Amino acid sequence: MSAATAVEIAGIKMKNPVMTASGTVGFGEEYARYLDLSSLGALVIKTITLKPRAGNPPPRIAETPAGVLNAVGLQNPGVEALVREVLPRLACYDVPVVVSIAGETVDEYARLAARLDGVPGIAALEVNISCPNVKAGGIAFGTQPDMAAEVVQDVKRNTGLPVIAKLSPNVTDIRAIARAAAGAGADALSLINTLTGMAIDVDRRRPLLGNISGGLSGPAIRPVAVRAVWQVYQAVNLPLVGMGGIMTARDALEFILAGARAVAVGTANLVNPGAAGEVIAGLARYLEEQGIADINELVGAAHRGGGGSRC
Amino acid sequence: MSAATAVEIAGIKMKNPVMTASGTVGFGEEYARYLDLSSLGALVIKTITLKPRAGNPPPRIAETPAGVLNAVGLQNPGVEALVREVLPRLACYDVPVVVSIAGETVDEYARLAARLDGVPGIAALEVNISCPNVKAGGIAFGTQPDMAAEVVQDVKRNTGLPVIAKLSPNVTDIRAIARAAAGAGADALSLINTLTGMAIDVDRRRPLLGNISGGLSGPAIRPVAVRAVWQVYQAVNLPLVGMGGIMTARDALEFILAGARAVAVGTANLVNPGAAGEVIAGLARYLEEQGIADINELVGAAHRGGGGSRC
Amino acid sequence: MSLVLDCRIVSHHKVALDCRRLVLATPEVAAVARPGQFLHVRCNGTADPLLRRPFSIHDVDRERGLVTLLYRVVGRGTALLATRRKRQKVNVLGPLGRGFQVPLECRRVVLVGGGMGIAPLFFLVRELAVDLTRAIWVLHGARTAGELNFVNFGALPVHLRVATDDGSLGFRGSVVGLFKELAPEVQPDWVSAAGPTGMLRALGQEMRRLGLPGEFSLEERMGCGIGACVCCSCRIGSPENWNYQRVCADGPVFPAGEVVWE
Amino acid sequence: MSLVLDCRIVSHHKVALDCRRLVLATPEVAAVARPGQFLHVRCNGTADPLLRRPFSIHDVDRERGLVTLLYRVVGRGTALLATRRKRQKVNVLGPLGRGFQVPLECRRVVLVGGGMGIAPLFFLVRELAVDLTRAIWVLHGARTAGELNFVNFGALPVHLRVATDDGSLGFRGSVVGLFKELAPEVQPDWVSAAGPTGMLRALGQEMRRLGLPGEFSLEERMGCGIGACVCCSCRIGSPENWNYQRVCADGPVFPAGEVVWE
Ligand SMILES: Cc1cc2nc3c(=O)[nH]c(=O)nc-3n(C[C@H](O)[C@H](O)[C@H](O)COP(=O)(O)OP(=O)(O)OC[C@H]3O[C@@H](n4cnc5c(N)ncnc54)[C@H](O)[C@@H]3O)c2cc1C
Ligand SMILES: Cc1cc2nc3c(=O)[nH]c(=O)nc-3n(C[C@H](O)[C@H](O)[C@H](O)COP(=O)(O)OP(=O)(O)OC[C@H]3O[C@@H](n4cnc5c(N)ncnc54)[C@H](O)[C@@H]3O)c2cc1C
Ligand SMILES: Cc1cc2nc3c(=O)[nH]c(=O)nc-3n(C[C@H](O)[C@H](O)[C@H](O)COP(=O)(O)O)c2cc1C
Ligand SMILES: Cc1cc2nc3c(=O)[nH]c(=O)nc-3n(C[C@H](O)[C@H](O)[C@H](O)COP(=O)(O)O)c2cc1C
Ligand code: FES
Ligand code: FES
Repeated sequence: MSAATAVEIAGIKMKNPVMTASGTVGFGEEYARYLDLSSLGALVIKTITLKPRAGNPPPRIAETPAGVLNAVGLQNPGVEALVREVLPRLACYDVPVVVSIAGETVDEYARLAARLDGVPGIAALEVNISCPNVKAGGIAFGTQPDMAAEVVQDVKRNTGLPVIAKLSPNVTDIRAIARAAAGAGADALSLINTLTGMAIDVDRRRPLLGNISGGLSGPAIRPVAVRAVWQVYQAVNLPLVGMGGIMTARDALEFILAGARAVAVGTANLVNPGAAGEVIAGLARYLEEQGIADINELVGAAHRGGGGSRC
Repeated sequence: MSAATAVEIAGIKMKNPVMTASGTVGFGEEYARYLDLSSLGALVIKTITLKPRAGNPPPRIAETPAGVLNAVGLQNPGVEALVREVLPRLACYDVPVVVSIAGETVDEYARLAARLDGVPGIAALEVNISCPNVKAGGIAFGTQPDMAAEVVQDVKRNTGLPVIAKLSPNVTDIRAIARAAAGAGADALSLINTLTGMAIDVDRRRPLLGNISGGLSGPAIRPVAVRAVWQVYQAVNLPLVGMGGIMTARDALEFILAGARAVAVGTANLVNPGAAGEVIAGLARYLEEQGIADINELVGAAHRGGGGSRC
Repeated sequence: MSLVLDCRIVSHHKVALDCRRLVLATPEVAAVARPGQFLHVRCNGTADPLLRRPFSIHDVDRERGLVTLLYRVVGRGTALLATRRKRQKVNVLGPLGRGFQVPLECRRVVLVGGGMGIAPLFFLVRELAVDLTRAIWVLHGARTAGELNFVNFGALPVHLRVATDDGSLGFRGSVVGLFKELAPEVQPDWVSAAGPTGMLRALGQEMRRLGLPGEFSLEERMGCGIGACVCCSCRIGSPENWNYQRVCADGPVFPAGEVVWE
Repeated sequence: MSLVLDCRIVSHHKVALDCRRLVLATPEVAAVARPGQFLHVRCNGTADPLLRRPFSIHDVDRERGLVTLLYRVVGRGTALLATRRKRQKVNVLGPLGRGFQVPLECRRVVLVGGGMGIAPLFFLVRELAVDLTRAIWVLHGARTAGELNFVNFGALPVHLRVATDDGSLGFRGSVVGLFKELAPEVQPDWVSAAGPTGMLRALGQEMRRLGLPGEFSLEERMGCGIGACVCCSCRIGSPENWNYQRVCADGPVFPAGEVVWE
């Protein structure tokens, strides 16, 4: 069973295609009692910055139809605490750890990459160029091809680790950003980060979130995410990690069929701390039921018109 | 009650701020038995093109979490049938009729505007520059400020009617498009049209919609739509028509507080053909309960930190 | 005339594995519904699932003001509907659509139902059977015997024939195979059918071969159900010259010879 | 240790307008729960509403393995929860959070509950009352008398005082007003409180004035409930030097003197 689900992304060998989405399981440990971390394809931990960040004022989360708005504001203890305290503790789990990084300048990304280079226990870096809550000069890196390319290139220059660029859906043409990141040397692409959204508290007549706007995630955005994977799969020749509203194995299959080699479970963890484990089990069961020897056969299959017939 | 809810958009005097969203109530008549059309603020009918259009192959609709993907493909009988058959029948309702227009070239928009100029029974034109299903040279008019401006300008030149530009959310910065449309002479802005999305039929391993991708609407997109209204309210000084997932009066109030002078009910009509009427009644009730003499006081109130207090 | 109504559930039973019979109190619908029409049902009140689900009207009791639906639990909507209990309310929109129209002059009518396609045919039989001079055959196909026994034509003056894919009851094979076998003997002058696309397509070919007229009830994913959103298109006309028509408003029943399969 | 469990509903009753008492069979939670901890509850199984809802543990019956919640129907989640019936299952995650910690040396303890803030205090009283040498006052505030009568402290060795905004029962005014009135006479050495932000803030001021220690149970919108998503932040420390802590994992109960109001 496990052989059938094994995939490789940017040189990371994973038992199965199921990762956690950055920011939704913290540094993993809170989830260890609900989820066998070692059973994951990879553990992507919450985005880290050079200096500790206090994050945004509450409320930081609002519920929307089939979705969640969050404005955590990248609260994190900073890269030194990560290296000193978090990574050593994660070493006891048999799972590739992907460290997500973000900065307010290109230089900060580069310095983070350099700082983490050679640190044991890191399988890859995920470059979060898309977080809508970080106002780096007003617009996010991930919305401009040239800025996205610059960040990825400088990160690549400063690390020997595989680099996954995480794209934002808040753009006119996500393919252009994907091509830029690919051209700059990204080894894989994660898509998508959250959509920018907001909610108004009608009683208070004020924005609900302390930060006014936030990032929309959860099942509500799945159609946007599947479309992004579909488009980028046709535009670049890199392995893709698909995410956005995956709650079940069937949701994960939508992404895989659209072209994702791996998937990440995000908001679902907030609802059901065992969600990722259920997706892993469900994928294995699907392969068995359908008699598929290798999950890689399904990657992008919906483009080929393969399998099943229209009836 | 009705005085309190009256609003004016681009010179259109409306009994209340509630319009129908183009494409979701056809030409209105199918809804007449569920909804008193004369009670609407305005009736926006489905987008019309110069020539009749057959539309996309089925399936044209897919359900997604708290949302709907549609790929109707602007099926419509063409502008001549509209003028000859539809508009005369709508004349018997006491409601401003807004005609939505779309073309594949700037010239088609201009010709549509010219053809409709002087035709009785039209309160305004809504320029649909954002429909994701129409592939005009590949990208939609509404995604480029210069193209959006050109369309609006040419429509304005060819009509004496008020012109509402309907914006697409599938852009990096909706304010830039809003400014372009405003600069080109738009009298009001409608936002938002659908988000581009898709769904995969896991059983068939093929895209679910006949057209592969479609437009996402419904409650799922409300946070994105409210954010768009909030941003554009700060960027341009035009009346805004807010829409995206409005199911109830409370949802409508989110848009109004974010800056919309009017709102449109779309997907909700598919679920509940009386939805627009319920939103109208709910708004009137809210004004009464809150002792608000004029709904216009609420427009954009969430920007001013007015009303209610954080507790 | 169709309505949006909150209808009380009078009874709701499992009639076979995955199949439910739902009886709703709705005199308004019962009074006007015609065979082949459908109800557009909200399975629960939340935004997920959002859209209504269409179900054919299976039976009507005008006197008691009852309407019966027969449905199979296939996905989320029907699974949620199945949790609703007696005395709770279900919001329905209907009756909708253009139903069956068996010409008066047709005297030897064959009704072909594949799977849940049998649901609307029961109501049609009730209506047709009022005229006792007409001969009616019902051919009902299913995968296996367990999926057949929940529609009771016993009291009605029809010739019932069943087909099962696994041969566990009646004819072994598809209901179209059964139709082919019976047609020479029965000599029908009209066919009304409902069921999966594959079945209707095969039946249509056979009817064309025999020069037989008839009508098919089609299914397509729906939005509004009332003809406004044009989401439920099917191709009607001839293979060379067709246009899109709306299953919900122009159908769901269309002349068999005019259905153009994708 | 906390768990994700499908718990059977043992009983579910309306106890006042808009208020429900929900008893769940969950020996696992009952065995380990502490006063002030909460359960994170899925109100239904669909994606709308998506998130769990936090509710304080109101009472525990360790022997019978039961856990009681007391909640007010305020929005969609609680409205859906209210439709669940006896014998159905509810998915819960818990027990979660750091509960009340009344120091052993405090002998004159006042518990102040505003509105539904009374819910966790009942469980706390049960625990404190085991030590009969301790004097316990419960001050319960509500808008009106009808919102008070559903928590029965009758059998417990506490001094119960109530306040209603409309004066329909007990002290007329806020529960903080009642506290101010009673404090000189009672001379408490500890205060544990739960309720709306405005009430806790006012109570905190009064406690500071009197130099009284104590603890507050806070509420904030939650995601995960288990300390991972850092969505449920509150400010803890001093007005000049605070940091964000997590209501779900570092709280919900915090030292009264360290809560920094926004
Ligand atoms: C006119 C008409 C009459 C029908 N009558 C009956 C009946 O009497 N008994 C019965 O069991 N079923 C009937 N169906 C099919 C029934 O509507 C679907 O089985 C049901 O919508 C499935 O919903 P779900 O949420 O359980 O499935 P899901 O697969 O979760 O549904 C997802 C989406 O697909 C749509 N969908 C799924 N299957 C179909 C289908 N076959 N046709 C159209 N849309 C579909 C749903 O409406 C929904 O939008 C009828 C369909 C039509 C169009
Ligand atoms: C630790 C803790 C313990 C609680 N204990 C109780 C209790 O014992 N009894 C009781 O009646 N209520 C309690 N509450 C409040 C309860 O969680 C909310 O009333 C409930 O979540 C409202 O959900 P809704 O869907 O009905 O309301 P909606 O307003 O529709 O909820 C929308 C969103 O707002 C959040 N929300 C709404 N009100 C609150 C609130 N006061 N605090 C935090 N989030 C909120 C919801 O969780 C949801 O995400 C507690 C809250 C917390 C944080
Ligand atoms: C509470 C929360 C916090 C998040 N924090 C981060 C983060 O720190 N870095 C990041 O790259 N993405 C972050 N995300 C985005 C997710 O990783 C993911 O891209 C997005 O939520 C879509 O997936 P989902 O719908 O499965 O959640 C966060 C999402 C949520 C809900
Ligand atoms: C079935 C359907 C058809 C639509 N057709 C059109 C159209 O013809 N022209 C247009 O401008 N918008 C069209 N829209 C978009 C709506 O007008 C509206 O902008 C969008 O759906 C968001 O609002 P909602 O979430 O309330 O539906 C259509 C939407 C749906 C669901
Ligand atoms: S479902 Fe809307 S036209 Fe048929
Ligand atoms: S709710 Fe996730 S950290 Fe508290």
